[in-house]
Amino acid sequence: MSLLELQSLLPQLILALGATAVLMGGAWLENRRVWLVIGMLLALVAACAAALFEPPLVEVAGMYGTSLYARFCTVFWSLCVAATLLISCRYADLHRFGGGEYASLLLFAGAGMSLLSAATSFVGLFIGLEAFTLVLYILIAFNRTDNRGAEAGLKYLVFGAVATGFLAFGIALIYTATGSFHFTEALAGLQVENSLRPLGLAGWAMLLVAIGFKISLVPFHLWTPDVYQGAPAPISGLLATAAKGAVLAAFLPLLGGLGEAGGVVKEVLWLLAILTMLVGTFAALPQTNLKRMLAYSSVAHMGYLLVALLIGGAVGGQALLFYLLVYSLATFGAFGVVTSWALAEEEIQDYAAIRGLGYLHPRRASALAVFLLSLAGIPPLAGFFGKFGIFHAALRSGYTELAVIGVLTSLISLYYYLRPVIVLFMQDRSAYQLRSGCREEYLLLGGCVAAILFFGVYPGPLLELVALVLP
Amino acid sequence: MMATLMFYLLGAIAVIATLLAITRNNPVHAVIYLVNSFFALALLFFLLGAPLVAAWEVIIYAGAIMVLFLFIIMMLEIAPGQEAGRFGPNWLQWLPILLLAVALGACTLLLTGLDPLGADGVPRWYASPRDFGYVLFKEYALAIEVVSFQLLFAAVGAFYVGRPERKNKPPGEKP
Amino acid sequence: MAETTTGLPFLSLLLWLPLLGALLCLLCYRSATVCRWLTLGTTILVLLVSLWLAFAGSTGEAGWLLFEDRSWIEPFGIRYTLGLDGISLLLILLTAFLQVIAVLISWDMRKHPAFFFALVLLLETGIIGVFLALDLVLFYLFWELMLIPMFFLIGVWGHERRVYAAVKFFLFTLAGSLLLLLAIISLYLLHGEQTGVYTFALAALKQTELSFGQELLYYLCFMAAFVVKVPLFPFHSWLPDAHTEAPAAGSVDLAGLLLKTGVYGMIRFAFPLFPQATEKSLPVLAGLALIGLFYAAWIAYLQFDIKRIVAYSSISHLGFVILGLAAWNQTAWEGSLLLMINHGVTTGALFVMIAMIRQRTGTREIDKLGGLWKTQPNLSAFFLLFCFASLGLPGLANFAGEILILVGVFASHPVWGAIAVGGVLFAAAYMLRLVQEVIWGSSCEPFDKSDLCQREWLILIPLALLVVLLGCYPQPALEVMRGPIQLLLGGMP
Amino acid sequence: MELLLALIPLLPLVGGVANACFGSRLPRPAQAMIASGAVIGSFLATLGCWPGAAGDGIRTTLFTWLQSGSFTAEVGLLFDPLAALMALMVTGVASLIHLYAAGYMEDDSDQARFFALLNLFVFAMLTIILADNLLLMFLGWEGVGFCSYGLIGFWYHKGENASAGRKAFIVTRIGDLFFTVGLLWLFALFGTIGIEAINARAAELDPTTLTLIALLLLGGACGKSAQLPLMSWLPDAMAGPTPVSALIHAATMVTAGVYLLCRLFPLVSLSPVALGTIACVGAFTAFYAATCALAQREIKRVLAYSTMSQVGYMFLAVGLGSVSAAMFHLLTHAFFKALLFMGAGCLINLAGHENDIFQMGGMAKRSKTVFWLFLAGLFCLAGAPLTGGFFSKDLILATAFAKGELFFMGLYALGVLTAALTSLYSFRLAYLVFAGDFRGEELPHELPKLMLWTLPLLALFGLAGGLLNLPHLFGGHSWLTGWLGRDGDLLQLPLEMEYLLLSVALTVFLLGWLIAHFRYRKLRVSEPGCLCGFFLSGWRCDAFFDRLLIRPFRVLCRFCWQGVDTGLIDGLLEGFARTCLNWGQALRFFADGKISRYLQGFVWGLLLIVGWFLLQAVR
Amino acid sequence: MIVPLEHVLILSTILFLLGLVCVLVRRNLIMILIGVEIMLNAVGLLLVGASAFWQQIDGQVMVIFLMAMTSAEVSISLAMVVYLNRRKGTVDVRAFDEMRG
Repeated sequence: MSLLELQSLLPQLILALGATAVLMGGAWLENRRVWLVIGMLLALVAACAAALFEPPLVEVAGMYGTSLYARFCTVFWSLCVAATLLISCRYADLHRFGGGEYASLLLFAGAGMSLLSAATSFVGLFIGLEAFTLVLYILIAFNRTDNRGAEAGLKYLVFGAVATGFLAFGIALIYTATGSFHFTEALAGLQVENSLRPLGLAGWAMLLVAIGFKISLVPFHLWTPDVYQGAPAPISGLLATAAKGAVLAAFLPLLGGLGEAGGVVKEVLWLLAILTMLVGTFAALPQTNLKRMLAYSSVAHMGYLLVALLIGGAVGGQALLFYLLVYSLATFGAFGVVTSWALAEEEIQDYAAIRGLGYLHPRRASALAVFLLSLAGIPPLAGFFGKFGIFHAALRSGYTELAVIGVLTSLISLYYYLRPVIVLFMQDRSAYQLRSGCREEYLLLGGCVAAILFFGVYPGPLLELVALVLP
Repeated sequence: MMATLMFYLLGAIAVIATLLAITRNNPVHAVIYLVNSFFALALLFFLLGAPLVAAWEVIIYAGAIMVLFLFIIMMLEIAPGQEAGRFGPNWLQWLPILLLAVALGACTLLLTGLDPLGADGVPRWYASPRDFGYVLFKEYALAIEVVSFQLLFAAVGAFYVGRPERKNKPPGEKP
Repeated sequence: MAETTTGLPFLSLLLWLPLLGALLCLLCYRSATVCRWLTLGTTILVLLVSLWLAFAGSTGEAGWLLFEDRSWIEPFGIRYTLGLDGISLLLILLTAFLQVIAVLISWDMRKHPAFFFALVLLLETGIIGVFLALDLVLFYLFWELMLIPMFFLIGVWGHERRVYAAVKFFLFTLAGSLLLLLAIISLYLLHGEQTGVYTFALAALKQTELSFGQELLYYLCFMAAFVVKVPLFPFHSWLPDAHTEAPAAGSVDLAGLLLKTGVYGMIRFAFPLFPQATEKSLPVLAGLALIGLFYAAWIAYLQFDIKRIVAYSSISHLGFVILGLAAWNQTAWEGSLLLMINHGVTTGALFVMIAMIRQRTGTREIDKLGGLWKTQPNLSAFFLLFCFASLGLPGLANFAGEILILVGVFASHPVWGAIAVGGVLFAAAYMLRLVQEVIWGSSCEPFDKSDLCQREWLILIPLALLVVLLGCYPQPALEVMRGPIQLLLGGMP
Repeated sequence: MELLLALIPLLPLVGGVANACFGSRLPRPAQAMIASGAVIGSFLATLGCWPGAAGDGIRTTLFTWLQSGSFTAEVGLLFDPLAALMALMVTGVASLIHLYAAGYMEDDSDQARFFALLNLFVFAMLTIILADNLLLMFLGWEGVGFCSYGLIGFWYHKGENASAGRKAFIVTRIGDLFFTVGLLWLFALFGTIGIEAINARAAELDPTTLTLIALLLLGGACGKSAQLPLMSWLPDAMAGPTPVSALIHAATMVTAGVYLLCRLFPLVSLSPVALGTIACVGAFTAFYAATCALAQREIKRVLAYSTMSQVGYMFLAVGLGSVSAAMFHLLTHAFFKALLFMGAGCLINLAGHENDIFQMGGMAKRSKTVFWLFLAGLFCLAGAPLTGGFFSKDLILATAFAKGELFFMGLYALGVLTAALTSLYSFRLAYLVFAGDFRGEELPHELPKLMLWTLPLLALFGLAGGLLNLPHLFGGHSWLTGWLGRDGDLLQLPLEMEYLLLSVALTVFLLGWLIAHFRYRKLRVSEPGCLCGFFLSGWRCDAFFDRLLIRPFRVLCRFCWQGVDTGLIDGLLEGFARTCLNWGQALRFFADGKISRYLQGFVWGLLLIVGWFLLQAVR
Repeated sequence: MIVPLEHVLILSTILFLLGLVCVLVRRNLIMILIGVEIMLNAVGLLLVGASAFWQQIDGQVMVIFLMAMTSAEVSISLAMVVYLNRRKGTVDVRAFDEMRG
């Protein structure tokens, strides 16, 4: 455990130690706002560190890489955490969150994610994944004033635990097949000539189940809507964006490393992608609850991402990361809007409740419209170029059928993305009175909208950056 | 030879104990049986050359975790038989499991059919605590750090969740 | 490609002016008056600029009056390429003009005026963009950009079944355009593999070698988008609802402009890119056009909602246009484009008038209307004029286009031509029914007896003048579009 | 000269536009003055141009209307003898009628619209006459249609007036379709639509094409001139104000068809089949209309049917190949029919806006002048010897006779029979209106002077119209035939033949008179018999067309609308949408909130993957 | 050698499946958690066996981490159990299906 290693893991260190510090401090000074802000600053610092500080080592302890890719991911997750803290300012007050705990848990989740996406060995992957999953159990049930939070927590817990079991078993099998945890050797287990290939395959099957749970692929997605609905809105946002993104980001190089041997895995992914796109889209159609709809839509989007994931390579990776970014912006923004609408006693989620409120809260309503249309992939919003990239990649690498299905689903998806917009702007007022937003919320939402519009008309630089960081 | 025999014996014990554990109606009994199966497992570990792990198995699992379970069960005074139709009403939920069993069985059969390992199965091999400790703290120090953090925050979470509701605070007011 | 931009970027100016206006509108959303004048000012400015272009434009490279080309999204090889030729010039003039009308007709918009006017302006940007873009992705961008404002215009300010109509419109058009997107991308990839140059530039993609099968596939995908927008016979079902439920300005833009973008897409992109497929498909196109021509007219004859009558009439007229394109000769094409312009003006005028009538009588039910001449002679006179223009009375707008189409079609396919002539009769049938039920007959006692107010005179007089002018002396328009059409037809069947 | 020529159509146009735009703001006299002034002006202009008409006339081109590829349509005027003659007649009659109308519409609130439309009509009519290419002619062709639409439905408060106008427009438009197709075809063949060019090159065509084109043109002509089978609009058109009936549905518009055929006669004449058809159409229409006229009760309807019948004669003449005869009858008919209509207007006024002849009677007492003038008109119509009508009609019949073949003999016979009927219904009208004493109770409205002044002139022309083309027999020298340069039309009949024909005509005339005298001297009010009813309803044609065309059409429309559009297409789409939603609903069933079910989802997924891998591994 | 690796594999698979069965069919939250524990132990067995097979220590180390992780998880889970029991008064998972659709 040399100093160099610590230096190389500076951002994660900042996050984790910062988390501890905030925790300690929170015990003494019970001012919520302060700790949230401090936490946010720490996350930002971590992001800057990851972006600017050149790590001395390429790989730490044979578990975590410090490639550009890893650093990029770290920046991304740290920013997500910062955003979550920012959007939570008012929300935390309303629901009397313990400021210290909340901030510190989020920070540690950030650390876990960045470790996960930086993992170069199964041990590291396992630990990183578990690190932030554990924290999320708590964060989901963090709102101790309503039963739904508890139920959501329970559901996530049970499935998380089972998924952990599968993950561990998968790792164990792969280890049995290859005798190493490190990706580069472990992947050998799938080589066709390897006589232990069946073991490796079984291991991959278990792994895929675990991933399927984490990024909620069909048929492992059933928990998603319930958990998103029950969890505090900011946490739902984090779950839908960073928590999934980290896993995807971790598996992108892993699959890439498979090379030829990954053929079989890719076939399964192909199947899962189709299933996920279709089921996610259709299940979202009849939803009348904003958060559930977003949950199912995130399932569908995972389908698109899966397409990019299984294409892999430069094209697929570029499409994946770009899509992940714009998808996260939009989804997080949407949950942010829900957050800032929330009342003390309940979150406003049902369409019936937000009927015709678009003109009462024009800024947030139109922001939501922008987010949803971006998710639908309507130009000139960033979502369009995301989809564009995915279809482009799919066609380029001969997955025409996936592209076609993607097109069909995104057409159908338009219906459920338009519904909230219709409800907000085209129906007469409901009796509800939403909470007026606060500065932080406007700051964040404005930021998301601006980013979506900017990347919608000028995605060039981002695409180049993404291409640059790819492993 | 002796060891081989032990292996199968302990394996049988573990399986039977587990089987009993998961079928118990009363959680307390279940835990007790599970402790048995864990002891058997611990011995298996020892047999497979992992004395340290075996020790920890006993200490952490059988000792700590199971006791914790027991403690919670007591605390919540979950009466036995509270769980009506505990094996579920429909055979449908068994179907996937059976199929899964078949599938995994097929996997292993396939494996044995291929018999990639041939003669050299699990050898007699012994990881002394020293080597173990060496590897653990040389190569996996970082992991240990992370895991320790993890435990810390798990504790925090457990505390936060388990702590009783703070009454007499109107919503929205800053503590 | 070199950064070839002739002088000031007038095209970009033309393109982004409305957007600017929209943003300003949103900024000062508190005062409706400011928004109104701001919007009116912007649209008039756009009109002036486009008029200026009409006179100042000089044929530059490859027959473009004006041309702009900037690098935009390098990783995908997407460029910001705009080009103006006679055809787009005419259509842009029409756009600018109708937008002014649209703003005037919705002058006293009570419901969220800022939002409304901003959307109208945004729509204008979208439409102009479609008419200017020469990079396929850029084109697609504007193509979709038109949807959102229109969706809101229909959905928020529309009539009874507005939401249904809005969603139907959005889904329908998007269904078509997504196929277009797929086709664009795969064409781009194909071209890239052949030449190694990955670009979306129209000029470059024309050079792609395609087997007939591929051509047909891509062609169908392209047409899917355009045919829905036009709309051609079996794909028209969104239009009556959208037109009927949209507010006045919305209907004017839909009928006057959005439909034209479909035809424009065909002649600018689908036909030049896939000549063989086009050649094979012309008979089908003509057949559908003919069917639609009669079918829509027949349906229009029975409608009870006067807006629906006009809506179906525009399906019928667009059938004429497509027929002209399918005839594939100079005269027919000139006729088609002319008819597009004329139809834009007349139908726009009709929707405007219907809005005025609705304002006074509070209904669009044909049974509840009647005898308007007694109370509003001037209004009725204009209505009569536009109706007869729409049914193709010689000397008024539509006839000029229709006769040219007929001449062209008859020259190449006498039978089609002979059949198409029949359409004129049914046009007379439903239009006269409309006139009869609305302005003749016994009076329906409108609650507002006032005849045209000054603003309405201001709206109607230019329209009427244009209708007569285009009917009696369309030569200038024809001469402007002549060259480009020759270019487009050149080297094709 | 060219300028003057251009003025002929332009003056009415200007007048019309002026009235349309500013009429309602002008004082009433001013409106009338503008309108009449414009028309009189163009009459004078025509007179001014007259000298130039001789030979192959004068032509001028104002500007290019449409030019695309090889298709060029210019706004060009051609003033040759035929056009000149027609133009003079139209402008002349129109001026008189405008004056008359100034009186007639005195107390109408909406005078401006009336005069605007009337002027525009004259403009359109003159465009037909003077156009040097078919497209411009078509502009006029449709223009008159529009104006007559507006004028028939002028009193729009009564729904049926408006629908009469609509009927007129649509029925004539059916004819226009044929015209359009013919036009397109001609262009496709010759690459030009110039009338002279077409006439010059007509001979190049092969007979079938020629016949077809000629028939198409005939179709167009039938529409405008209310010939079989497109005749049913004319009687209803009488809903319009009387001057309108006089101008449009007697003197000018209905003769446009004849004019068209004469204009393109060089082309038409090349196809004997077409000529035969034209002749038949004419003869039968003449007969049909005459029979209908026998039973009508409304004075104007009688006149309408008589018009139809007379135009039938003109068609017959064209069919016989004698343009001059056609034009001759056209002119005389224009004069006396205008006279009759305007007289009828006066009578209706006198009878207190009562136009049922069974309610009239004894009108002679109410106004002597009107009586004599109207009688003069009737004599011309009935073909009383030495009146204009006599000569023109006789010329046509003679021509038919002179052809000698059986077919033409048949036509001749039909023509003679029709002549008998004509005089019969003319005198029926005379007796019913003038004989006896007044049967209604309304008091007479006094007549504006302006209305009366105009009649004598027309009466004069009508009676003396024969002089235009006085046959040699009466010491004339067929000036009209000469003017039109169609000496071929002159008949070479032996003298006794001529006398025979004359006597036949005379007897026929007297026969009709006598029958009328005995049948209608004093009215015997009797329930109209079935035959009478059949004639009254115009051979039940309306009902027939309604069953044959209109109802099936409505059914077709309804099928397209509710069957295909809402039923099939929308049905499919809604079905698709609903299916998607149902799938969504079905998927909700799995997410029932039960943890165990979710876990099963896990296991199924695992099975899926493991199973797949197993397959792969086995391979 | 002691046993062929397959047998270790089979044994751990059986245990894993038993755990899975427990998770799937039991309704009692605590029993479900116990099922998870069984699964994890099965994994531990496999890891140990594998590390013996490859004669590496990494496997055993992984087992340690697994244990640590598990204990963390268990602590949270049990806290959650207490929390849920306090809210709903039962640990029967069937009681928690408020959110559905």
